[in-house]
Amino acid sequence: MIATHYVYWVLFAIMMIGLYVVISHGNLLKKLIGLSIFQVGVFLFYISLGKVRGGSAPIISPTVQTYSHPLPQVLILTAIVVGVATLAVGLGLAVRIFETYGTVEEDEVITRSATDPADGVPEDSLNGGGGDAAQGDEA
Amino acid sequence: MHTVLTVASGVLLTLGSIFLLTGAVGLLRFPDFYTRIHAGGIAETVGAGFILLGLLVRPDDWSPSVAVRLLVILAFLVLTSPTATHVLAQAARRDGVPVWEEGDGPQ
Amino acid sequence: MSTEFTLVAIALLAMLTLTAMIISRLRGLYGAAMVAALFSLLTASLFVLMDAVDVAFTEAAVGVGVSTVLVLTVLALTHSREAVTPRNRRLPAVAVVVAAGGALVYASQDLPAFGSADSPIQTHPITDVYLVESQEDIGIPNVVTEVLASYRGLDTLGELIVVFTAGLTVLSLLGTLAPPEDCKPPGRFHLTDYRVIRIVSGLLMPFILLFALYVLFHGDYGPGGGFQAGVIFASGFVLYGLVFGLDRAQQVVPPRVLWLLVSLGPLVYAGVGVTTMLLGGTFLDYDMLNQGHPESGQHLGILVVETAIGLTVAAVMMTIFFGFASRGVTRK
Amino acid sequence: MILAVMVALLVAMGLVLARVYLGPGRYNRILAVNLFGTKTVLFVAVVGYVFGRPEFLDIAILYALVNFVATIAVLRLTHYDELVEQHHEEEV
Amino acid sequence: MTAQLPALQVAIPLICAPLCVVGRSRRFAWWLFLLAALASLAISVLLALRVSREGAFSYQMGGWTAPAGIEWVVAGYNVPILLVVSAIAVAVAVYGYRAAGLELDDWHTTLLYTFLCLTLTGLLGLTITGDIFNAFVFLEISSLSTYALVAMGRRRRALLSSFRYLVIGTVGATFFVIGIGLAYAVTGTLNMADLAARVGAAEGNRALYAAVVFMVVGLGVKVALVPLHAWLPGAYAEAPNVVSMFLAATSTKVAIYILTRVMFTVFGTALVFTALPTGQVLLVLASAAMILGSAVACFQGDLKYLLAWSSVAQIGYIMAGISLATAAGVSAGYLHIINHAITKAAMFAAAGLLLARLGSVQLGALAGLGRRMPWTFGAIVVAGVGLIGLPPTAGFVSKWALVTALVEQRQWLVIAAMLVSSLLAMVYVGRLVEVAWFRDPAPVTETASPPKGMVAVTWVLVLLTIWFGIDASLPASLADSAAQALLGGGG
Repeated sequence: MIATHYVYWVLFAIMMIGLYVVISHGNLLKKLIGLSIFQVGVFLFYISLGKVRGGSAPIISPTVQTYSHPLPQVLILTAIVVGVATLAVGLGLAVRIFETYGTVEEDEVITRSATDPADGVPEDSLNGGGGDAAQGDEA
Repeated sequence: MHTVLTVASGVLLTLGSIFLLTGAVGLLRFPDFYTRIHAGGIAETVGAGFILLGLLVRPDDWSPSVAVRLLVILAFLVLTSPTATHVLAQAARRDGVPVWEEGDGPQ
Repeated sequence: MSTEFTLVAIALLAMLTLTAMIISRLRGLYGAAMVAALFSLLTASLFVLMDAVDVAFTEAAVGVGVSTVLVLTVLALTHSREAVTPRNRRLPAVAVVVAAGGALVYASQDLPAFGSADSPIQTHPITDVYLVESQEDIGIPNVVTEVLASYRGLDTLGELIVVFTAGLTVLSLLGTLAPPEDCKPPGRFHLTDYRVIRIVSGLLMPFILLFALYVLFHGDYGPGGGFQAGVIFASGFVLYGLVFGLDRAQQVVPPRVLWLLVSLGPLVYAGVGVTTMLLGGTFLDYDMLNQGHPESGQHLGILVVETAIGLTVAAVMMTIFFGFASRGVTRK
Repeated sequence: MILAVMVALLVAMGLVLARVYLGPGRYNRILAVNLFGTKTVLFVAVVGYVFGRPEFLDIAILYALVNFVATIAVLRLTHYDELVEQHHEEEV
Repeated sequence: MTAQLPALQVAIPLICAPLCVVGRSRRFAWWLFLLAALASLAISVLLALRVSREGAFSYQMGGWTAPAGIEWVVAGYNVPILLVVSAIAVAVAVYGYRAAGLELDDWHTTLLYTFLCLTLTGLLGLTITGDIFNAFVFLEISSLSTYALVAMGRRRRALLSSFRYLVIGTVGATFFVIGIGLAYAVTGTLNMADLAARVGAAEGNRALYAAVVFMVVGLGVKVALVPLHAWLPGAYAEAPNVVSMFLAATSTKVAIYILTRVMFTVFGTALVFTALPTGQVLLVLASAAMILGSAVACFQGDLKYLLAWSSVAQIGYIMAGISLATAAGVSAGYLHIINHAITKAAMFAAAGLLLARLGSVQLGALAGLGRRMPWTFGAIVVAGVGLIGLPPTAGFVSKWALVTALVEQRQWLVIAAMLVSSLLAMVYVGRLVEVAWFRDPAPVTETASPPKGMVAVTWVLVLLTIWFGIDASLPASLADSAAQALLGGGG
């Protein structure tokens, strides 16, 4: 069991470390880092499913007989791209949250959101005019 | 010819490994940033060069396309690695990263 | 051979777990981000070890090139230092992790052994379709490229749309195209004191762009393809922008052009699909592109599609980078 | 022989990893990650030989490239403020 | 040409999205979105007719036969969803012509339509695909564009809502991917029909059990089933109103559809409901959702938050029907998907009218306005009756079907939960009535009357809920054929 499944277990452990970071940390950026660890664990899991012992990369060559399975690799190529797209969007949101709230700690954002009477008022500018509001908070 | 190349490749690879290891040990053991960048940067480039050359002269698996790629990597590393460490050191100096002197504890 | 593999794999997996734990424990976000770059390098090595060369190629470009740079940029923008995690968050996290991890370990009892050649995945009939029949139907040595662009071309179109969406979202959030009137980029920030960098970057630029083209067109025979080529191309421009100033990079590729390129990729890709429909096949059936020679039709289709991906990915990556980087300037 | 190189690389990676963890400060970490990148380049190249597909050196080229661009980007982007100030001083 | 319809169903909105960007004009983008929505509606009607004539059929993408290539399937179970999504898209397009401009500048309005096209692409693709990994890709297209749409909200809280949705949604999607991976490891295929055929051979496989759990949890996040609903209220309430209207009516419904598709046609009732206690667990969660959603809705001071929480409860109703795994239950679930989509769209449309006139939907700001705006508040009350589930609205029909299905299975506790939830719904709708008619009018500076198009769309939706309450033959026949297709076995 150990000899044949150790790779899976290590990868599960990595996934769970990532998931733990996502849930337990309040910092938005740390959450995103945790999210990518979680996803990378899953990516590696897929690739490990396609690996054949003694096989080689699925690029056909006359000198090679066994190939690892190409399908998991294709799926993970797609998933990596989706993951980085999500990360970029998340980081964009984090920057805007910082500019409007002056912090990227989730708990602080929530407190400021709850206590600030101005929060019900629409933001005037959609294009980052909120930077001023952030300074107002700190003052 | 074949044996000569194999031996030469072995010697180059061994040298490269030794350089890499010393560089890594230096990076870990040296007391401040500047000494570390010295150990890491120089030993690293030399070690990488030796290993790539060792692979290059290896007679098994030799093919022109592989050789060209190895040379490209070599050229690339020789060009970029010192540049990166140079800029890093300069930025660190300007940023006021402290210099270790005799008698200071490790940072 | 097999023992070598096992030993190296164990060493890499151990280091990978260690880095993951370090990331979760490091308080300083800057350090965490740097270790995350390292994590990504280790992942890519594991991908190579497990024969996923194309994936390793992408992870190299994405993990170190894109993710780390973006995260560090945002860290610099937000001056972020992590506060201490409140204890009340830990318990639910542990509960979820134990439940999910337990389910996974439970599941692993019935997973096929790692690397076995007679697992359901390897014995399924599509394995032969991809590895053997494809050589007659399409005739491209890199099976990953074939599956990616032809057999599962729709997934790849979806992936391109996701990239397109991400580019638009960053634009919508950070709005580089219509920067607010009062904070124009001050311009003319060069790494003036770093003459070495300017010379080396100047030397490298043509090589990088050439390498991008090579990766795009060599994707049929080796690792690589449109996505990777796009990222490399973008990284060339990013380097230019970093060294010679964002404004000069934006003069070379004005936002308006970038904008057009972002939308061009999906249009071309979907256009190929519509063309094949008009020619009588189903969506993305490249056989139709060259009646009588389905094989060369496939080659043409895959080439066009990969180029479309490369265009949009490069444009989106540049958009995202300029979006974040010019934020740094305008905030001042 | 090549296997020995691989082991040496793995050991060196481990040492560099320790430096990334210990820091201190951003410069030590940037340096260590940069050096780790070089080792990955070599590792990928060597794996190609050990497993009989040396033609995949393209990956190593890409690594070397990305490693450089990322180092420059990190230096540049995390020091925007200083660069701005310095530039103004020069103009004055 | 009809053979190409399944591809066109998704390809048209997909192509319209980049065209919106190229056009760079608000007006042009609106026309494109309207075109995409109308074309989708027309195609889905044609597909529905073809399915009712010839039964299910599939479309082989790229000309590759099924397990090797990606297959799209049109059958009784996804036709109603295609119809609902594209019909709501048309309503949103017409409604948005004036509504979007009220909350956003020109540039963001253009982007809004682009993202709406992308969301539509994602939802339709998710509904029509017969390949499980392809489903993940479309799920991510719709999610990513949804995050962007939510972040466009006027208040700064929208950013936090969007971020939370992003994190929770991505974790959910990753769980879904883990589930796919486990199922793939055991069967070696991603095609839903092929998976269904091979799942039977792998009976008692523990990896397969875990695959079911991970997929149900992952999709449960997208469904917003209690306790995975945390993202929903903020996302619906803080988004621009046009977006709230579209999302509340479609996105969770499509997630519920894909969940049922996975449970019934991929893994099969024998595995999901007999070998595992999925049915019981989902029923408990659904009951909890009904009570929690309605109860929290009673305490909301903001109309949009109130509606969002009521969505949590309504999702509970739908899930209760589906987790019975009987023909009557699934049919009732589908019926409620259709009816609730229309009712909630009507509700948010009416809220949009208030936003247009008052600039706020805080309950305090609505005090005593019932007499001054009888048409708007009339719409809210009629749709509210639909949410409670009283005749003569569509909500009554589907709730009645649901109760019948529950009685059949002797699920008395769930019925009790439904009853409690309906009473609570009466409380929150009653509170709206009380505020609007029985309080002293607040001094409000009223702007001009809302655009005619918006009022018309609101009332068309409201009248539709009444029509489906009186003559439910169309939605009922769609729901019945869906239940039949799902439980008839085989993907």
